[in-house]
Amino acid sequence: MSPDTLPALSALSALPTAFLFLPGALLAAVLPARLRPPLLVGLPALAAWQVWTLPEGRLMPLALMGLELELMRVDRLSRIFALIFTLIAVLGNLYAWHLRDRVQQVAALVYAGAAIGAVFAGDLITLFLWWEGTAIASVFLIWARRTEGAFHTGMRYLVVQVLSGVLLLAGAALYWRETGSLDFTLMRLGSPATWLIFLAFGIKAAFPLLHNWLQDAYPAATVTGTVILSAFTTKLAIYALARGFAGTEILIWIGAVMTVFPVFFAEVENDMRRVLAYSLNNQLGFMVVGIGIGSEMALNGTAAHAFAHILYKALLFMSVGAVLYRTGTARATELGGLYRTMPLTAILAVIGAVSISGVPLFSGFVTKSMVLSAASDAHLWPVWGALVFASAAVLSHSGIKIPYFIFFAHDSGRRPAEAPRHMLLAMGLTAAMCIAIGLAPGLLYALLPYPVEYHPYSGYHVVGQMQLLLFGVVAFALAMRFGLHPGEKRGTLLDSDWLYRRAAPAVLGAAAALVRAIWGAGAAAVGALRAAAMGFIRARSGPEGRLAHVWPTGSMVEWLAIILGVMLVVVYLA
Amino acid sequence: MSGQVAGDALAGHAAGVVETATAAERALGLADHLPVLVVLVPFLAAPLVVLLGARRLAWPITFAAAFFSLAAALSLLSGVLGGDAISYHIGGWAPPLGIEYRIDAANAFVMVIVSAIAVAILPYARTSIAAEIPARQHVLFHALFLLALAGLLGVAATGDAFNLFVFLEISSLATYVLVAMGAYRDKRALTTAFNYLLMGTTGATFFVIGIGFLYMSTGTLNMADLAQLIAQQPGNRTIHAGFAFIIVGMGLKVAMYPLHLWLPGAYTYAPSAVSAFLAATATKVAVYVLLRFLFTVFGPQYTFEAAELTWVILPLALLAMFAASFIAIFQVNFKKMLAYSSIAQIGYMLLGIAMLSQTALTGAIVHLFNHAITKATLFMVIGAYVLRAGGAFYRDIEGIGRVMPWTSAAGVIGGLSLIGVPGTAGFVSKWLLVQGALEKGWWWMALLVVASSLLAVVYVWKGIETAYLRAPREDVDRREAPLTMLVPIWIMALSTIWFGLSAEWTVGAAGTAAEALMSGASQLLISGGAGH
Amino acid sequence: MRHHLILRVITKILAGTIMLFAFYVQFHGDYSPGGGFQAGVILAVAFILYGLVFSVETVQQVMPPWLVHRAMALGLLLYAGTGVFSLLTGYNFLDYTALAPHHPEHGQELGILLVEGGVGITVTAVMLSIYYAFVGRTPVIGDEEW
Amino acid sequence: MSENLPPLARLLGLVERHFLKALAAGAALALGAGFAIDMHAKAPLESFGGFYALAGFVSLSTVLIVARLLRALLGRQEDYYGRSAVNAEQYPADQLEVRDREP
Repeated sequence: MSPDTLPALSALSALPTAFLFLPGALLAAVLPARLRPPLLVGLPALAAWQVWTLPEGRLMPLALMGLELELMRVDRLSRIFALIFTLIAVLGNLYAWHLRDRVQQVAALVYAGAAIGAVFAGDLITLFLWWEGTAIASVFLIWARRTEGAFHTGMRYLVVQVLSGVLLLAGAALYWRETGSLDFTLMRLGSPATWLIFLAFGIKAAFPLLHNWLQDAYPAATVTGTVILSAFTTKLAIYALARGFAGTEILIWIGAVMTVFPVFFAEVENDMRRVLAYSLNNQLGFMVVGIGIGSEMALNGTAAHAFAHILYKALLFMSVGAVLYRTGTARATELGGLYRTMPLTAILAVIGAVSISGVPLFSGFVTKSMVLSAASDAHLWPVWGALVFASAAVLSHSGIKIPYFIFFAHDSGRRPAEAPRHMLLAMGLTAAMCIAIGLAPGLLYALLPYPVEYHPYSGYHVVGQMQLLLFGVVAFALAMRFGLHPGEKRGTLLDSDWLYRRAAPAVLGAAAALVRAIWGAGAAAVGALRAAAMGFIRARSGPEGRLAHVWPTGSMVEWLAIILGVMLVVVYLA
Repeated sequence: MSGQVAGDALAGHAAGVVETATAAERALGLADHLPVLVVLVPFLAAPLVVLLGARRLAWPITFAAAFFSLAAALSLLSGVLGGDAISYHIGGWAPPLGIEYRIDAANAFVMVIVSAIAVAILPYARTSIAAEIPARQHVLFHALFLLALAGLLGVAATGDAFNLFVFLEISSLATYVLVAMGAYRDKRALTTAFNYLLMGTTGATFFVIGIGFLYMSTGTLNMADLAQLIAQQPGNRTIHAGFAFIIVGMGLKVAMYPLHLWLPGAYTYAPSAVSAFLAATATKVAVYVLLRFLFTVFGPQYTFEAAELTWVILPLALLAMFAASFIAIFQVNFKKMLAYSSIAQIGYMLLGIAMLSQTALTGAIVHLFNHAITKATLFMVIGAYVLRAGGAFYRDIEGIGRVMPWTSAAGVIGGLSLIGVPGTAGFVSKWLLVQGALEKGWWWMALLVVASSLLAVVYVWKGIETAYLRAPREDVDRREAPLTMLVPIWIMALSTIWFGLSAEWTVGAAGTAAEALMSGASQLLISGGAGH
Repeated sequence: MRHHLILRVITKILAGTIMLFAFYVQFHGDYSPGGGFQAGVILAVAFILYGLVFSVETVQQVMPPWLVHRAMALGLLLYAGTGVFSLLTGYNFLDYTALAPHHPEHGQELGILLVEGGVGITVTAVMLSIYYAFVGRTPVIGDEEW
Repeated sequence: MSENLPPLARLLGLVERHFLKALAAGAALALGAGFAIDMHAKAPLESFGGFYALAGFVSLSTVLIVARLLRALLGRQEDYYGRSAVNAEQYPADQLEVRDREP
């Protein structure tokens, strides 16, 4: 179906995709509750159709205050990200069909629109505007939980996200100074400008030590909000890195660290949604490594993995969310044995789990292996080793822990009802897409930025992966059998957020006290000096020290005299 | 866009000055008198209001006069945007002997700001002063408001240094009384007004002493003529002294940092409508005068190369940006916080002046405008709070965001603009200033601008936190502000967004003005010659 | 002050003389230094002296505060009105030629007369108004306590 | 299994009970296949038929051991960041539809 066949829809191609969402959000703000869910599902679907039919090129150049902006840069890289963003907006909003919370619904639309706007941004200023848009819209998905804890978490999240935007803006301004161009294309790390931009992307991509906003915020969002959150912000950063910093070597090492360290945290964490947040971080590592390698294969792998990842991570968040929705908790310690009454959710969760673990015939397998192959093609053996380790380790938390501790393991005695129908439908569609990609990878490969010549289903590949996974499970089973598994335990894990939640306030308090002391001493010294100088002047000019009163008028006249003196000296001497 | 503006400005150079009135031409239409009418109409309306003495007529006359001034100022601005200047000879006496009104992009822009703010504030003031000033004083209030307005417009319009001083005093004296009218709410307004009177008069005296020095060595008061004659006597110490006196005197009127002490009190204790009007216009006009003297009369070359003024103004500007922001953070009174924030924002304008580049100066002039509408919004919001909550202390307005959602939302917009968030007017000017700093390669300066914006985040956040995150007080009048206040507030708030999103007009006009100022004396030599 | 007979008598004599002198300065100002400002102050002095010696109430019977206020505005309007008149008749603001287009010198004379008249009225009114404002306050020492 | 469970759940129960046996069989099969086919080794060690099996086993064991250490080192009470932190609070019930399955 070409756009010409539907004149009404062909007008769409004249409108930046993001601008579909903003009036939609306005509409959602005024529509009655009953009509909002269809709008929320229909609008992204319409956008998906538009993204699919858009021609390639720079479609919407715009000159503003002497800056050359580009609202719609459509090419294969931006199209695949925009496509998955619209798809996940459809699925996420379908999952949230029951929702009657206007704030969340509007935020979800604005957030998706901003993320898509950012993906299509052809210049750094447009990118920055949408970049901040995602930050501001998404925080409402956290605040919508409407608890004090969520409020504070949201504030922390917002600060970090806005900081990222500010860095991006600063970087963009410097970049403009340096190159005279605001075009958002491949950059070379080296100048302060590019480092600032890199850091801005890094924050959103949850680089190690910049990552903790993710684990802090996602478990604090609402049931449906987390699903939406999990899709956009980090993958937007991945897109931005792929666009701006493909082939930057440092990313390989950053990515390698990213794949490894979260798995340990994920293993001990009790809150299942936080487990998934750590797992998300680990998966981002694969994409970052792919960007760092920068070969066509690696970038294809990154894009494909982002696509597949958004789907199965959303599926996992949905299933955990469904459990939370029915039981009121997502803590491993309080769950177990739910397969008895939520079998469908359990099966869908398992599909998500096997997809993320990379079991053949599921989506993770056909995409993750592209990054691994790219790494081995580049002979980056330590990195490759880290990726193999991480592939196995993913299994332990996302592949086994999530389904096992929630749906199997010991019987918690809970007998919750099955998830609502719309949730099952959303999860079912997502799971179907995971399987479809696994079965027919060619469908996804056709969308990738570069031509693909990669065949995941070779014998050795399948066997190797199965060995990795099955013996991983064996190790897990043995650990369970002999009580070596760390097991479930309630608690909080310290992570880098400790630095700003506990250490920084303490240090700042001490620093403030120090500064106060120094300032006080300095002010006293300056005051004494000034008093001495003034005393001298007063002794001459003030009849009886009348001006000694620190009466504003008096001190102002002093200042007037001082500045006049300075001015005269400067003018005469210059 | 900017390319086009620059082109227009270049065209303006060549065009020189359009003479509207010479002794030979007699038949003049109303439009030719706009340079004087823009000042004269509010000036005449003031005694008219007093003479009629009817409370009911006072407001319509005032509003009509202000509206006329706005229309006239806009029409003048559109006439001079090409880069031309309009010269009007009072009494038909040609300059330099007679008093000349000369309108170019810079002062037309300032007149538009002043009259537009007056038009926007008057509907608001009607409700606001009804609550804050006893009825018997309303006629007086309107007369004084008109005088202040006429004075400020006159300062902008005139091309004669002494005439400028006279108008400065007209507006200042009216302002002192307007501030004192806050005494019906808070007796401290009286001492404040008295302080303001003393300091303002001191500043004006310095200014007039400086003019005296200039007159002594040049024998003229016409600014164009002054510029020409000053350029001929580079080493004249009398002129140096005059320069110092004028800059310091105007520095006080501008509220340049250590000379700012009159401002916080005056803005805090004045009636809300007066605070809003003053904050948006008085210091802006003073900045204009400073610009006029630095660039037109003395010329950028004299000011910044011979006198090295950059190194006097720059530290003071930075001091203002930081010290005043810090003070603002620790205020417990919303109005006072805004007053200190104004001092900090004036620091930005001085910074733009001191950096001496086309971009930075454009930034300073745009900030003049953007800060005027931003501060007007915020002071009007505070006025609405005062009306309902009875005070402007933070403790008075706790949780008021829930009680007065519309007013508070406008306040948030104003706050964002104060910080300089993209999409608001405040961003445009700060962006230009940062741009100007980077052009000079001073990127430490760009960082300082950003850093001081972060301080603005702190004090604005404090306000937002108070208004939204605290529980509302029980004894607060739990109603939204009346529509007569809400509509002007929102017009202002939306205009901060409008001028944040479509900055072509402001940046273009300010760019022309900056161009005219930067070319300084050289351009005036042409026009001065034409005037003889 | 009721007991200060000399002052009362002298004041009655002087008041008229002062006024006469004020008018002299006012009209002589057309040709020589002086004019509205000085004349206005002098004229106001006559009233103020009268008020000092007799009482504010007495002088306010002659010059009630409302009249003073209106006079301030009236003077200003007279001044600016002259300018507006010339403006409306096709000349520049305050171009006195407009008052007598065929005899510009007469126009100048007339214009200055009108403008200085306005100034004089306003200054007189302002001075009186300041005086009223000062004496309007409650006296610290009552009249009977002298 | 006296409960009246849906058929799908009974199926899953069956899977859970026989999981270990199936796992053992699958693992043995995969290991065998690894030695039987050419592994197209690119990386060092990869040519060894049981490399991936070893890698999987060692990786998981490492994760589990390090995780235990990590908990000992970094584990804190749920209200470490305060009683009102997200970690210590219950999800607000009014936004959920907590319901048990009707027997």
